[in-house]
Amino acid sequence: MISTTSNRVLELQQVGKVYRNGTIALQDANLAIAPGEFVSLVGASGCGKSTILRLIAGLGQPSTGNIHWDRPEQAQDLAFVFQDAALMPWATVLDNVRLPLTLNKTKPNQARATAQDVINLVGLAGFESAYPRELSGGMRMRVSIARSLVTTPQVLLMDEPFGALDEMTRSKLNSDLLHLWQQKRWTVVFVTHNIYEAVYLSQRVVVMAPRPGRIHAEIPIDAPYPRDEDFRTSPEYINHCRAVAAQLHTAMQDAESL
Amino acid sequence: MISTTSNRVLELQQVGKVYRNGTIALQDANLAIAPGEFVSLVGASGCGKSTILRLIAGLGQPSTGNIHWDRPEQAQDLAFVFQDAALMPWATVLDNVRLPLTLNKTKPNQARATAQDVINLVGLAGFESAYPRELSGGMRMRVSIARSLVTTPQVLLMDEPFGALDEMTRSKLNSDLLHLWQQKRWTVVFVTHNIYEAVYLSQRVVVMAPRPGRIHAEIPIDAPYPRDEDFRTSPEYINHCRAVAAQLHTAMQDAESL
Amino acid sequence: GQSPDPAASDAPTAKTLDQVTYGTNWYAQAEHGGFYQAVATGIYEEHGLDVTIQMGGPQTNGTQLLMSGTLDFFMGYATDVIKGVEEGIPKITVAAMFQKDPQVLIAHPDQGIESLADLKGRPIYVSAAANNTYWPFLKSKYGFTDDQKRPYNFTVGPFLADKNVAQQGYLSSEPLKIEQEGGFEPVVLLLADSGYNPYATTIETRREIVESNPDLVQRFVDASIKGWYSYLENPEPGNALIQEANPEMSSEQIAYGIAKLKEHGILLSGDALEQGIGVMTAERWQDFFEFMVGAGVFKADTDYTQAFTLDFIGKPLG
Amino acid sequence: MPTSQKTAPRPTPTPAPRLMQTSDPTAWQRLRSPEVLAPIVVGICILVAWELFVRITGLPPYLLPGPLLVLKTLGEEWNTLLPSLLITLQITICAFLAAVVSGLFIAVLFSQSKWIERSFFPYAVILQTTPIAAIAPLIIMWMRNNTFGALVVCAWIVAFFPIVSNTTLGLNSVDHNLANLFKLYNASRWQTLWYLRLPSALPYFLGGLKISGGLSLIGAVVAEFVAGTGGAKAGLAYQILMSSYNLQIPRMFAALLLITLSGVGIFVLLTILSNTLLKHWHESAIKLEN
Amino acid sequence: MPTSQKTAPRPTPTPAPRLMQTSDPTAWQRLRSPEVLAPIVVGICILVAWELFVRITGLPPYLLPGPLLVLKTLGEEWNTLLPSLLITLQITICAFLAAVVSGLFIAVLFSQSKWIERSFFPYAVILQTTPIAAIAPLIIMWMRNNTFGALVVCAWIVAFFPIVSNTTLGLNSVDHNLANLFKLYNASRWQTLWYLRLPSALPYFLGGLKISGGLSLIGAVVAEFVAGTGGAKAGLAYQILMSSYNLQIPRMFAALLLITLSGVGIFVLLTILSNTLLKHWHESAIKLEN
Ligand SMILES: Nc1ncnc2c1ncn2[C@@H]1O[C@H](COP(=O)(O)OP(=O)(O)OP(=O)(O)O)[C@@H](O)[C@H]1O
Ligand SMILES: Nc1ncnc2c1ncn2[C@@H]1O[C@H](COP(=O)(O)OP(=O)(O)OP(=O)(O)O)[C@@H](O)[C@H]1O
Ligand SMILES: [Mg+2]
Ligand SMILES: [Mg+2]
Repeated sequence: MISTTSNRVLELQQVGKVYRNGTIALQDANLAIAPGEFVSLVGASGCGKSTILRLIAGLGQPSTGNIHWDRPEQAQDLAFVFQDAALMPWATVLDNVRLPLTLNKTKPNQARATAQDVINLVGLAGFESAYPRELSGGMRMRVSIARSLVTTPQVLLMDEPFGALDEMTRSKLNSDLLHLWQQKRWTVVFVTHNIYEAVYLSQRVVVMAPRPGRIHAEIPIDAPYPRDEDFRTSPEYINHCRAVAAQLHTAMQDAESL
Repeated sequence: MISTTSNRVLELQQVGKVYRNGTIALQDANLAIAPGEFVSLVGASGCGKSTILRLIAGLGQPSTGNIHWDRPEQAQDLAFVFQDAALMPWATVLDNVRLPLTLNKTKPNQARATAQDVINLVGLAGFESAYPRELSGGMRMRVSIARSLVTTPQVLLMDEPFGALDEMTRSKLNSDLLHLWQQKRWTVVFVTHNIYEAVYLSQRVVVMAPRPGRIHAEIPIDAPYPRDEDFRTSPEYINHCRAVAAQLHTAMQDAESL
Repeated sequence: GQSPDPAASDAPTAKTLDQVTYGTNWYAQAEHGGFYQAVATGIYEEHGLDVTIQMGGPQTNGTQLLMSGTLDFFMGYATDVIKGVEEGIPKITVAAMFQKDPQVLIAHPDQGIESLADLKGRPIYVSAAANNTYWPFLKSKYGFTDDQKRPYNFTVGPFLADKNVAQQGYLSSEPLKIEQEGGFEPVVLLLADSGYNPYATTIETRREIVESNPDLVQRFVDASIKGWYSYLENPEPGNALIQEANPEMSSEQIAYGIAKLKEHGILLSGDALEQGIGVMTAERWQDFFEFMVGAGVFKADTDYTQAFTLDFIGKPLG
Repeated sequence: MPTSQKTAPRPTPTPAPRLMQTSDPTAWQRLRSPEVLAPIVVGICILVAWELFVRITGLPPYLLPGPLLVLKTLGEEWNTLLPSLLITLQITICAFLAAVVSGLFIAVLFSQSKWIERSFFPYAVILQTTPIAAIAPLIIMWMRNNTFGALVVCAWIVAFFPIVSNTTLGLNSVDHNLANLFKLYNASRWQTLWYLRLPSALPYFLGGLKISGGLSLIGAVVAEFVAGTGGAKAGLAYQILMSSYNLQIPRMFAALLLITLSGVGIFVLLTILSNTLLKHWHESAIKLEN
Repeated sequence: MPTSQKTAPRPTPTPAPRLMQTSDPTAWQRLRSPEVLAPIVVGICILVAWELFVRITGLPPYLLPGPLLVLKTLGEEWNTLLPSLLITLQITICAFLAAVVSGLFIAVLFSQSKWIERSFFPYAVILQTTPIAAIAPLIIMWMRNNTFGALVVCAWIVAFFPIVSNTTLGLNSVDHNLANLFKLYNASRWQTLWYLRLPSALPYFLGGLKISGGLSLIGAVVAEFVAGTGGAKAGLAYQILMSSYNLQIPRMFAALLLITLSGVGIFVLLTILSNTLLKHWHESAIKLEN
């Protein structure tokens, strides 16, 4: 474990989650996240990744165990990219993106400028006044990403943010995200299905096992930052990816044998 | 071109699409698809992939050009996996999956059995009576995939069906899909952001360029079927992937230089 | 309407008129003529009163308006005030303008109908209010039954459309409309001629006013009676006010109404011939009460004498 | 190469992921649950405040009777008021059912084509904005000796429009993706209606029902005001009118109370219906769960 | 290695992707557009059928006048009917605005806590189900010399409930994902209300307006029936009553026609408002586009 109890933003302690209909989405999950850490969650579809993120964000209570925040005020300072874009259909791209700034009462001028910056970042310049229904699926997701980047939160939770994007946009946004992360020292918890992405981005990859969802393994990725495109072709990178894939494999087999 | 005019299911002839708000989503697209062909579309986010699928499906009219079906009745016999799951929130998984059978008046018993088969195929056995809101993002997408596989259409249109799935589920479904395709001789038009997936699955990869959306290149993948996991590690496969990546790259650069 | 200030009412001067509101039971018409006349000709003013006449309507509830102080005097009816006694409502009749209730039943001619008894068994359009006024009278005296009732909405069209039916009416209004629209003279049967004898178009007020300010009541009664005499003589000023309040009231209609009031002695008949307009007698109240007890409208042990006072009538007009 | 890996201990096998049963409260527990108690407490508070108001201001009962007096009167007059209540409820229910069926039918018709909707929707408003009092004589004439029928027609007119309006809105609020899906599978008009449009419209339709439920009740009352004949088959409106003519104001309030309680009852029933039908999927009926 | 590649010719450069202008029809073109013509044609057909019916059956005008006669009468009586119409419309508009403001306010209050909603919503029904005729004297008493005020209060009571009911439904139909988003960003109650709940409720609210628009009109008419005004400040209800007593049925129908037309007008205005507010995003107002 990288984080010790004295050096963590938050810690999941024996967290379990049972939904009202009886589905056991998560069982006995233990996970500590250090300040400024970049952690990825990978795992089969339906293994509880989104559930963990939502619990961390305080959207819903764990059924068992608890989530301990080192400084409770940090639990209030989050950004979240939901798995589906979750845009307000009645608001333009610009209004959707600047929503967090509107909510924290940033001055309109400044909010507009900041929002415009992140809109440019995700490549949606020119679509500021479009409504969500006029956007393609990937563009909608990018609006959602832009919205999460418009503030500077303590903890950034991202649920498959780049799943709907083409490889090029995706790797551009990957580097942009890493860049921002290094610059702003966010703590990032990142869900992805893309092992390469997980390894490329994070300091630690958490592999989850399904049915019931639980944490199967944690794999530290101890390559230094900044990581550039060369890293993506390095044998070290390939090895890490293989290790994650292997753990994913055993996690799934475990589940099937249960 | 693989398909000749005498051997095709449908052909897009100089097709353009301008949405009501003035966005030029597609310009002068020409594309012929042969019977039983597996064609993938790749391209930047927002370059008109979904638009092409929708036009093929007859959901909306091209603004210019036209879509020629060899046998017009085939235009009526389609299945479509939308980019978002598009499930009926008031219906259970089972009811959502068997909807196409309900609509074509299949006998209830048979419909139920067929639906159960595809539900098992996508790994959702046990969730038949769950409602969409009780499912994870990936599970919802799998319901949508199951729904498209429950009938045996002439043409199957899939818009990033596996984007929200983990690598393992994805590659399982990849092989399942190929299997079904070979068995039933569907014509498949498949949108994906995953170059590897596109190359692995299809006979031809169509690369699109953005702003305005148009067809940039067509790359035949002339490896024989059945393709197994070994194919994924063959140098031939890697080369095809490189070629697609390169074309994608120039397509994007073209667009930026415009 | 404001309750009069007792100090001012003792010695009325031209400047300090008592504000009084009188509520009628309907839109302005000839049957209200005396009151409008008293306003128009300044009779009320001579009696130190500044009277506002507030029209009633089909669904206004005058008693509640009177008791809540919105009205000071209200155009009442004999059954209503006795019901008030039964319910412990302290209102009281101080004068009765109409010796005869102008309530009529109307039938088509050449249907062989000459008296109320002939209407037995026929469908009759009656309003809901009839259920505790003349309908029990008809039931008990002529054996009418409830299944004859059809809901009357104060329009004569349905009557005209069906020769077989009869309807209720007001002596001074519906017969004229039927003549005008139907082109025939209907059979008009005045209930008062058949023994139905409640006082109508009365002046009611709160008991508390009678006790605390009898002078005000006396002045209002006197002036109203004078108004009626004046109206029967020359209705022009009153009519002008009526038509102002109710522009849809035609002059022809008013003239017909006045003619009928006179022809049937609605104001001036019986006791009024000797004692003048407004008069009431204890005997007649008793007579009416007892008959309606028989018809099941009132409880026999009701102290109906609480419903009226003879203190303000039958005197020389001040 | 990954240097250190930590693998969590394998969990004790669980037979199936969907095991735990959420306990279903019994009807009795539900009755004592705060959801039921809260409105009752509020109701009692209102009644107490009303009683106090009447006592403190000394308002005489013929202006505004206190709730105790009204309840007492209700008890005394129960034998005459109950049959009237039943008749009013009969009319209400008939009118309501007629409004539901016809409203749904018209809304479905409207949803079949923008043309039909555009051409006829404005005229549906006419039914809503015509004063019943004015056309009651015509209705009474048409229905001749069928007073009950005439009353139902009047009440139906009052209750009809909200259902049409809300349902039409609902039928037009179909998710575009799903509409495309149905188009793609060549769903017939009826199939689209049955499997897509009607379920989509359900929350709006049920909202319309909640409005129309009360309106059919008040429609039944108003209808009787203008078209009722009283007598043995008299409804509550007749009782109100008679109490008002007889100046039995507490009795009138007792009748009003019955109407009001029926209205609240209808509303509660429709709310329960609505929650039952929507509980699996519509945001208005499910609690936010994460 | 890919064997054959076909690269499409580079397109002629287009300056910007969003260029083409969809032409906006002028107001005049819109007036002649089929959307406006269709209902008018239907209206004319109805009138013709009505006229024919009256002529063929030979119904006397005092039972059901034909539309030509009604129009003629309307022309003749215009001078007396117009002022009355204006007064009725005044009451309607005041009552409608009051209903909108209060309905919105109450619905917002309800949406703030399930407790408030559960405790008080059933009692909002009371307003809807109380016959105005029965409580009018109380209202008149409270409003003393303000007849206009009393009329507005009566009409408001009639129009109030649909807005509360529909808006509450809308405020409760917020997308759960968005609700989570707002929770996450620590949005205050007011912010959640303003930026999330109210926009989500808009389609429902506007649906409520369409219902309440007509109801305030009919409420204004009914109010006049129960609160009784005449003379110079008389509204259309008075004209209807008097025409009916005087058996000027064509005149009564002329007044009814005015009410009906006002009702249709209010409905059309609210529909336009609704389409304008929702045209960018809600399914009910946008045509399916692919
Ligand atoms: N209904 C619509 N109205 C207006 N513009 C639209 C509409 N749908 C799509 N567009 C625009 O058309 C363009 C192409 O959209 P399309 O959905 O076809 O993209 P895509 O290739 O599927 O992208 P993605 O990979 O992000 O899904 C985009 O610029 C989008 O903004
Ligand atoms: N609101 C809910 N009610 C009931 N069950 C739920 C709910 N949300 C999720 N689940 C169940 O909990 C389990 C975990 O869901 P979760 O969304 O966390 O999965 P995930 O790991 O994010 O999957 P994916 O990669 O497909 O998004 C799934 O089996 C799902 O069916
Ligand atoms: Mg998820
Ligand atoms: Mg797309």
